Amino acid sequence: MSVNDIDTRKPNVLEVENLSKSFTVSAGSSGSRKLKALDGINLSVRKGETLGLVGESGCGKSTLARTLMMLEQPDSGTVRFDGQDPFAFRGKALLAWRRRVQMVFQDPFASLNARMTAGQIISEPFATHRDLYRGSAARTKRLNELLDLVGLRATDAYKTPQEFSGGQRQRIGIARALALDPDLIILDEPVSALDLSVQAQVLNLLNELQQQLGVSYIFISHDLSVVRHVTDRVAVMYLGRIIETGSTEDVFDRPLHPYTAALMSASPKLDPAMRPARRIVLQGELPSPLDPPSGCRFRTRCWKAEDICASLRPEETTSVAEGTISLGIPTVGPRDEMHMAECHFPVSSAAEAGLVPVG
Amino acid sequence: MTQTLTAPRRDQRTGPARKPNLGGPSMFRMLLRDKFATAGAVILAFVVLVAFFGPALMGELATKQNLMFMNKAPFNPANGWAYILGSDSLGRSVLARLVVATRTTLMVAVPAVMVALVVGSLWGVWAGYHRGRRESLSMRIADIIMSFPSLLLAVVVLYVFSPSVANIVLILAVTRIPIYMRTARAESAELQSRTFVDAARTFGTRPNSIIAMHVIPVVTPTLLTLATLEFCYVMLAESSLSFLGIGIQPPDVSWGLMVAQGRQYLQTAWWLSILPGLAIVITAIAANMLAAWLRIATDPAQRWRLTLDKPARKALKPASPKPAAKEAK
Amino acid sequence: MMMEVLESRTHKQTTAEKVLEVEGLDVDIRTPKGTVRVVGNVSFTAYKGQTLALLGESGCGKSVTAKAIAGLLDPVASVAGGSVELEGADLNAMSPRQRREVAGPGLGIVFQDALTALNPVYTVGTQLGEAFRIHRGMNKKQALVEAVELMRRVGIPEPELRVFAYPHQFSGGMRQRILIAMAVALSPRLLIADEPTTALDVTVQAQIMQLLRRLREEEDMAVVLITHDLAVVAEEADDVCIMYAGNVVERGPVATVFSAPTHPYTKGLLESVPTHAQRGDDLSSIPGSPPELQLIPAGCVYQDRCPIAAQVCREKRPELRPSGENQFSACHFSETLSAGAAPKRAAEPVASPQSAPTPQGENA
Amino acid sequence: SVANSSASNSSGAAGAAAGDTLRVVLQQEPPTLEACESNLTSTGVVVRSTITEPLIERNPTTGDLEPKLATEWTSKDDTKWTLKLREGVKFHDGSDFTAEDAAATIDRAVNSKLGCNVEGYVFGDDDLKLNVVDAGTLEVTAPKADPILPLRLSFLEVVPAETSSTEKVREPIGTGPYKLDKWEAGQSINASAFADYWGEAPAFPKANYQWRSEGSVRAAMITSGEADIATGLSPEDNIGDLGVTFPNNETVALRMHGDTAPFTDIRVRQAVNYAIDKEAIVASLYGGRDKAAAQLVPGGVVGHSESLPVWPYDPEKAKSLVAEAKAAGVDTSAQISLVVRTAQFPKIEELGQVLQEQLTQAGLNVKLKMLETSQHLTYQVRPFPTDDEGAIMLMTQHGNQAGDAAFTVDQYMTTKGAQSAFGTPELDKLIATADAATGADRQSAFEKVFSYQNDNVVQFAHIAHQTGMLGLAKTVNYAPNSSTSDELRLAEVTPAK
Amino acid sequence: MRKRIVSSALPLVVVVVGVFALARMTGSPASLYLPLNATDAMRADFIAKNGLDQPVLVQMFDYFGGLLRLDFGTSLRTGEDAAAMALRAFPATLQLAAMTMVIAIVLAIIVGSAAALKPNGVLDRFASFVSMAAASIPDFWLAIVGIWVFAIYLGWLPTSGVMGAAAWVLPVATLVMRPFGALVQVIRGAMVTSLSEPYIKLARSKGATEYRVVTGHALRNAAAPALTVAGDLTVGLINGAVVVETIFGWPGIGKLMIDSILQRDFAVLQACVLLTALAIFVLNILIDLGYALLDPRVRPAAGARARRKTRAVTIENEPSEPIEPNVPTAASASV
Ligand SMILES: Nc1ncnc2c1ncn2[C@@H]1O[C@H](COP(=O)(O)OP(=O)(O)OP(=O)(O)O)[C@@H](O)[C@H]1O
Ligand SMILES: Nc1ncnc2c1ncn2[C@@H]1O[C@H](COP(=O)(O)OP(=O)(O)OP(=O)(O)O)[C@@H](O)[C@H]1O
Ligand SMILES: [Mg+2]
Ligand SMILES: [Mg+2]
Ligand code: NI
Repeated sequence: MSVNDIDTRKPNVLEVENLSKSFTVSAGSSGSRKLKALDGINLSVRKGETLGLVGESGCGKSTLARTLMMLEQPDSGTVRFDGQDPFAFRGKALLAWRRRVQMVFQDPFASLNARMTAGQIISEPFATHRDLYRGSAARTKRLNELLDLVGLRATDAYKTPQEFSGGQRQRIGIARALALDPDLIILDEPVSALDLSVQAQVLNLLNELQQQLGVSYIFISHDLSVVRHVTDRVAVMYLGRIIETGSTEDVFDRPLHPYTAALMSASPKLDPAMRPARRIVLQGELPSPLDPPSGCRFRTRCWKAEDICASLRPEETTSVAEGTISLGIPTVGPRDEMHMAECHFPVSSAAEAGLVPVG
Repeated sequence: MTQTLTAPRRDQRTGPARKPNLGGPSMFRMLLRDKFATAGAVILAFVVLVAFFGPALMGELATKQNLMFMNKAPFNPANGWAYILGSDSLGRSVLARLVVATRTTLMVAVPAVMVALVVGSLWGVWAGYHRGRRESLSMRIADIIMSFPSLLLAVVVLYVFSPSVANIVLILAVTRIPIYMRTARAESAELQSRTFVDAARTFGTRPNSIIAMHVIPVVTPTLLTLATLEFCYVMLAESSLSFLGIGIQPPDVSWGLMVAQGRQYLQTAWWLSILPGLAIVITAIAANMLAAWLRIATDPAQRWRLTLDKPARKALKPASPKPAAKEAK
Repeated sequence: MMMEVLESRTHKQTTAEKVLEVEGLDVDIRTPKGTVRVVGNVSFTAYKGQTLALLGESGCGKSVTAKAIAGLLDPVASVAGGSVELEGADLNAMSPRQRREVAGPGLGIVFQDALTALNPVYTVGTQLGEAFRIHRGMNKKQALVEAVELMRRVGIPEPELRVFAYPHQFSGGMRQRILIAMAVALSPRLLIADEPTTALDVTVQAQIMQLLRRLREEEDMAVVLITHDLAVVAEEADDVCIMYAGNVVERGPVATVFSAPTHPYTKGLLESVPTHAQRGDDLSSIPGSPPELQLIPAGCVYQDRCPIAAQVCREKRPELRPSGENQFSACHFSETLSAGAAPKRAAEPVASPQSAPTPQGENA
Repeated sequence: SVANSSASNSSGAAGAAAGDTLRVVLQQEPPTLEACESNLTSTGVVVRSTITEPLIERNPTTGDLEPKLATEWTSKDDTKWTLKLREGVKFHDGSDFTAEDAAATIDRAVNSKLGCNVEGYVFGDDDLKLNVVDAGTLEVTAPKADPILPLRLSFLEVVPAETSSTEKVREPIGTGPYKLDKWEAGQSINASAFADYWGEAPAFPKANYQWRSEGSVRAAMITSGEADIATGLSPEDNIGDLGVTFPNNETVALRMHGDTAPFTDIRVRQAVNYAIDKEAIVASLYGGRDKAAAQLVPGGVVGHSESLPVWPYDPEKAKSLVAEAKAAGVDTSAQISLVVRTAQFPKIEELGQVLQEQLTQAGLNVKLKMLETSQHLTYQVRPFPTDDEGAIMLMTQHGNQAGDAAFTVDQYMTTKGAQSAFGTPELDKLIATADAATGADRQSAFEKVFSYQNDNVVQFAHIAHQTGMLGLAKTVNYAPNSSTSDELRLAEVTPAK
Repeated sequence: MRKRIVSSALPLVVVVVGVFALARMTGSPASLYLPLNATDAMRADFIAKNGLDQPVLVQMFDYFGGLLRLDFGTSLRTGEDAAAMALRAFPATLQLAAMTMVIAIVLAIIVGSAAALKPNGVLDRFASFVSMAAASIPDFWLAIVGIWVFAIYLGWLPTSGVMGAAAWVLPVATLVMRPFGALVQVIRGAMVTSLSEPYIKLARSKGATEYRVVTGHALRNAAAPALTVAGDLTVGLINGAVVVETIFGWPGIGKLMIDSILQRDFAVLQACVLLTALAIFVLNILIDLGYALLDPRVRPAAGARARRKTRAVTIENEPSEPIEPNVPTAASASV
């Protein structure tokens, strides 16, 4: 399977439109205010595809994941899973839906209950979905299958999480997510807590599973080299909005949004040859999500910002083939295949993006 | 298929499948590490044994009055073993009464603590898990109980209904519920935001199952520690009730009642109140020692204190089993 | 302007003054399962104006080494051997009082956990000024003035106002800067920075690294940078010291070590970094996971995961010995690796017993 | 506030050490000093004959009536009594005492709606007619012949006519040797000698009352020199030879309610009397100071019979009586509630346990029920609770302050008596005769009543005539008498030597 | 804060209503205040006069109506204004409680901090032994022994009463024991935790002395859990240190309360309870303010082992309770 070959015939598993979510936070003495963690998110995931989600810490990646998992109630917007709105589900239908979407949590230490054994953790979903595997024999069989699938031994089922290494714990988390045969797995920074020497094992495992089972992934990470390696398409988030989407290659090699460019440029490179000659180092901190900047949210840290950025929220800018950039709302083709960004002054070349290596 | 997966090559520890071991050495070994806690455990075990078998052994001795043999001093072998701890103002054996009182005392303290523990904890856990309005309401109820003069409650209930053991237990339990409730709520509110609870939610697990599976096992050690401490409090509270004349009623006898009744003889027959007082203090200290240990033993961040192989001073000397590093040098 | 364009760092080859010299450092930790040596026989040197990177996976003993140098080990841990010399003075031989005097002006440390290392109940100004009050006997006001200056130096906007803010009112990146400011307050000769950017994302990481670099150049400090990010090491450090399970496995100038690793672990690490090859391809990974410290086998610490492990590796722990120019490696077969034979994982090593799982009992 | 008051009081305490203040420590704070409530022990002990005075006073030792604010009292028909009042008496507010005041006092206590305790206790429901003849003469007319009306009047403490007759007054104005200075609620009552007192000036110019509920603390205050007189002590309080005992007029008895099995049978009631080892109780629990009792009134009270025998301790007889009753079909295993009031007198809990044990030995099923005052009262006074499981046996402590058995038997022995569980028509008749009798006839008539109760009714099992104990510091002289616990006359206290 | 004030005022009302109802369950006061041989008519009269013949709800309505006019009713026992009686007794209790808590807190901080420096060391063991013993001795017993030893045997102190500073020693010493014991445990625990936090290492890395580390950095962070427990203990003392007040003749509210219960003096009881509940209400607010003073994060997240990142703003989904630092305590409210 290759990066550029997006199979357009495969149906969408998940479609998210205009999703918003805000939290009420008490801001010291001044009472409580709304924090817009998600502000009009649009995205879609195809069957068997991996969508990468990158962005600064606190930009809302986890909130998006949690909202998709119905751990948070969105303020507005729609979520369609195979065309249906999961938030409307109740009772049996809800349970059935829960079975199809699963999540692997960021922290392999916190997401496993230290007082349970690996076996108990992995078969925990069966206790709720009793009809899935009837009888303890069937469950044990399935448990062993799962352990095998993620590369653990049957005897590991009796160990507690603290007896496992980080990579093995993450495998337990993955096995638990697989227990119900989901169609979509949301992976919230699945490897960020892992050692480099183990990270590759988990990434390989995920890859294998996708090829075998055809599941879709939403892969959240801030490690760009990992994202580049595992995803088909990437969405870049900044302060609760997706500011750029496109195929992995497009986004990484030909970023449109200055923020994406800065992100790509700032990530350290192991190979001196890959190191950009001129590196963009952003100044300033991520603005408070409590009062995001007007107009373009990135303008406070953007080196290309002009007056218009403060007053007008940019439209989506699409990059069509051959590197030309067209402004305005895309007119042709389904949007999720496009490479687009929200910017008044998109970056025009790799050199401007600070991506041209020294050598 | 699966062969292509990169399986972990080998596990660090191999061995047959074994039952889960919650990490580290067993509780029993950790108990032995702490001499004070061991002593506490032995004392408590002794108290419990006395409560179980003592009254049967003592038979009539505890109630047999002898008005001509009043207030005899203790530790006088001439009076016979039954009076080794002296006799009381009605000529009864203090030893026998202490033994019989052990049972009553525990029969008040243990159920009172248990009831408060179970009710308060479950309620608190429930409130903390759901947060929001349920939590606020529960905490207000706890506030009410706390700011209600507990003595008033005791007096009213014990007057309206008789001061029977059951009523005393009820009162002591009700007034102590908020203590557990607050603790359980705080822990549970923190736990419900943990990732493994979120994970359980994503399977569609119902709140009550999550509470039972993920919250209660975690809060139990804290609450048990608390309960051990509360045990002392309840014994003291019972003696205060006796002081006010609404505690355990004669001919029943509890340590608290013995202290309260013996107080007027403090100067003429000190043993009447000092001995049961000592029984309370020793039991309380024993329970506290055990609680202190339990608190450490169940706290993963502190547990190492109980499990170290050598005291700190010796560690600076050449360390014990030397890893191969030095040899290779 | 908002954007700052920097020259990528080129490695200086100056033979500078030694600031820190660690020799054969051993640290023991008492654990429920017995005393374990979490740091064994670690030696390295940091030079003035240069950065030494301590690289290794989580739990390999980087932080413990740093704390041992700073004399801030947890109560369960203790230095069991070796020497730590700061500009010629043996830190381990010092009295607590002398150590306190060194702490600050001699040695500054940035702790790993920026988000909790600041005392939540005091303003950052108070905390920044504390060092001046302790070592320079300043009063509150003077210390505050210094604090403002420090904050300005680490690039916190409006420092006059923000000295009165509390740690929770700062973002992670800012807190990390405050910690760095605190560590460099008294212009120490040595700065130890323990994973100063792990909790942060790349754009902030770049800012922090830039700051560290600037400070090092301004003050001409020796910096010990602890990290597990290969790329950061590659970009920031002059020398690198790679640790595995409490032992130094390879040491040398970054450029040499990364281009010609002479230890199979270094090699494995470098290979498992996702390169921009084909999406969907398997990454090469090091099988297994790091050993638990209680169960470190006799012989080579890396033997269980090493593709070229031989009988000798099970019997004898390799010493750190020269494997190239300024380069040291603790592998029995470092010559083979440095000769460029570069045995890939599948390649046939010298008398390799195959990488099949070996039952634990054999070595323990 | 306490801090302030303790500052201001510390000088008072220092003065006390100098010896001009008589310091008394009581068991409890008087709820009020209202004169018409002075038959409440806690009020009377402060008020009576110290702050206020009655018209006529009964000598607690001889039992004779003696003049106080009235110098003479006469009656021809025992119905209309004429009192001659003392002249030259002044109230603490400086006004003169006249017949108006005496009349107002009686009117206020007996005829008004004030609900004074003394009204119910000493006078019946009937009102008295009052006629002020002149400033020094008062006529009091009872609705029917009342030979002991002067004795009744001795309970009334005289207050000025201006005193409100619709509200009770917490701090009375009297004619007594001491006048009230300051009542610091919760802490102390201070009084000082009244300069214009008609009689002899008291030895101590100042007096100070405090209260501590723990006996041992009161005793400790005497020992440590913080107080001169402490009331209500018991031997265990370790007061040593500073404790002075005195017969206090109180008698302890068990009242058996004959309406429920097993007390329906007189043999069971007799068995109770036989089963109790009164002599042992008196000797061991009460250190031999109390006297085993055979009747409800102690010596010195009109009607007390010296010759009436105390029931002997005979456990065997008790057992056989119970067995007989059982054979006769009485349910002797029915539960008996022994109702006892907590902390009513020293060692009451021990006494309860001893009684329970001894009655159990006799084959009865006794359950000890310790109650607080309010609940105990519901058992003590008619109408009695009926919902109690089993029969009721009430421990009662009766004090006859008046010195006449009429005050006892009317209440405790008549069929309808407020504190009588049952009676017989014959006994009622005997009591009516005794009430009307005078002189020596009166004495023998009451003796007859008591012996009839012991032989034929057996409502009571008498236990002991009690003694009180007073702590007296070495610095003071005082001879307690049988009424000391009800009226502690400070004027009778003198410095030692 | 305003929300907190409103929500803590609710218990105030409930407590008063509860006491009102409960008190009336203990039976009519008529027999206590009427002569023994009072007639039925007199009883009925008495009951009607005091409004006890009405349904409890009506009585309650009247009572609250009275409260609005600041009429708290009159004491049956003394005929005084009930509020006056309660207000007279309350300062005595309050002063005793304040004194006790101040001493207990100061002592507990010293002992608890010293013990925490070397967990499980000799000093720690000794401190925990002493504090446990202190917390588990029956107070009345201690009081009587104290009088015996210090007032009679040694003659150093007055036995009882409120006269002079010396009179405070024994009651305060008796009362201090339990709070002291409980607080030592709490402070020790919190200090152990606090001393192992990273910021302590940071302070040491600046060359701070041990004294500075303990008093400057650890103590302030350990204060929040201690504050919770101290609050509970103070509530216990405010609600009346009945036993100690009884023994030492301390004219406090606890004694007044128990007396008015025994005497069925409802108005006084209600006034007392209203007053203590009000004091507890104020205390709770003060404690909240104390938290804010101690911890700039206002909401005490200190105790919650926040694994997640501390967020720049305090998070509040719905108006929920703050997660208070939880600390097992030996004893708080006293009977
Ligand atoms: N429960 C909540 N209540 C209030 N605010 C919240 C809550 N959860 C998240 N936020 C806020 O929403 C924003 C997005 O948080 P989120 O955790 O989704 O970020 P993220 O992109 O996952 O960051 P990271 O990379 O650090 O995991 C943050 O500003 C955060 O403070
Ligand atoms: N206080 C302690 N008690 C017990 N074990 C400890 C303690 N501190 C460190 N260790 C152990 O010592 C080993 C080395 O820890 P260290 O913190 O130095 O790792 P590290 O290399 O800094 O890892 P990371 O990259 O995760 O920070 C680990 O196995 C750790 O578990
Ligand atoms: Mg996240
Ligand atoms: Mg570390
Ligand atoms: Ni890649």
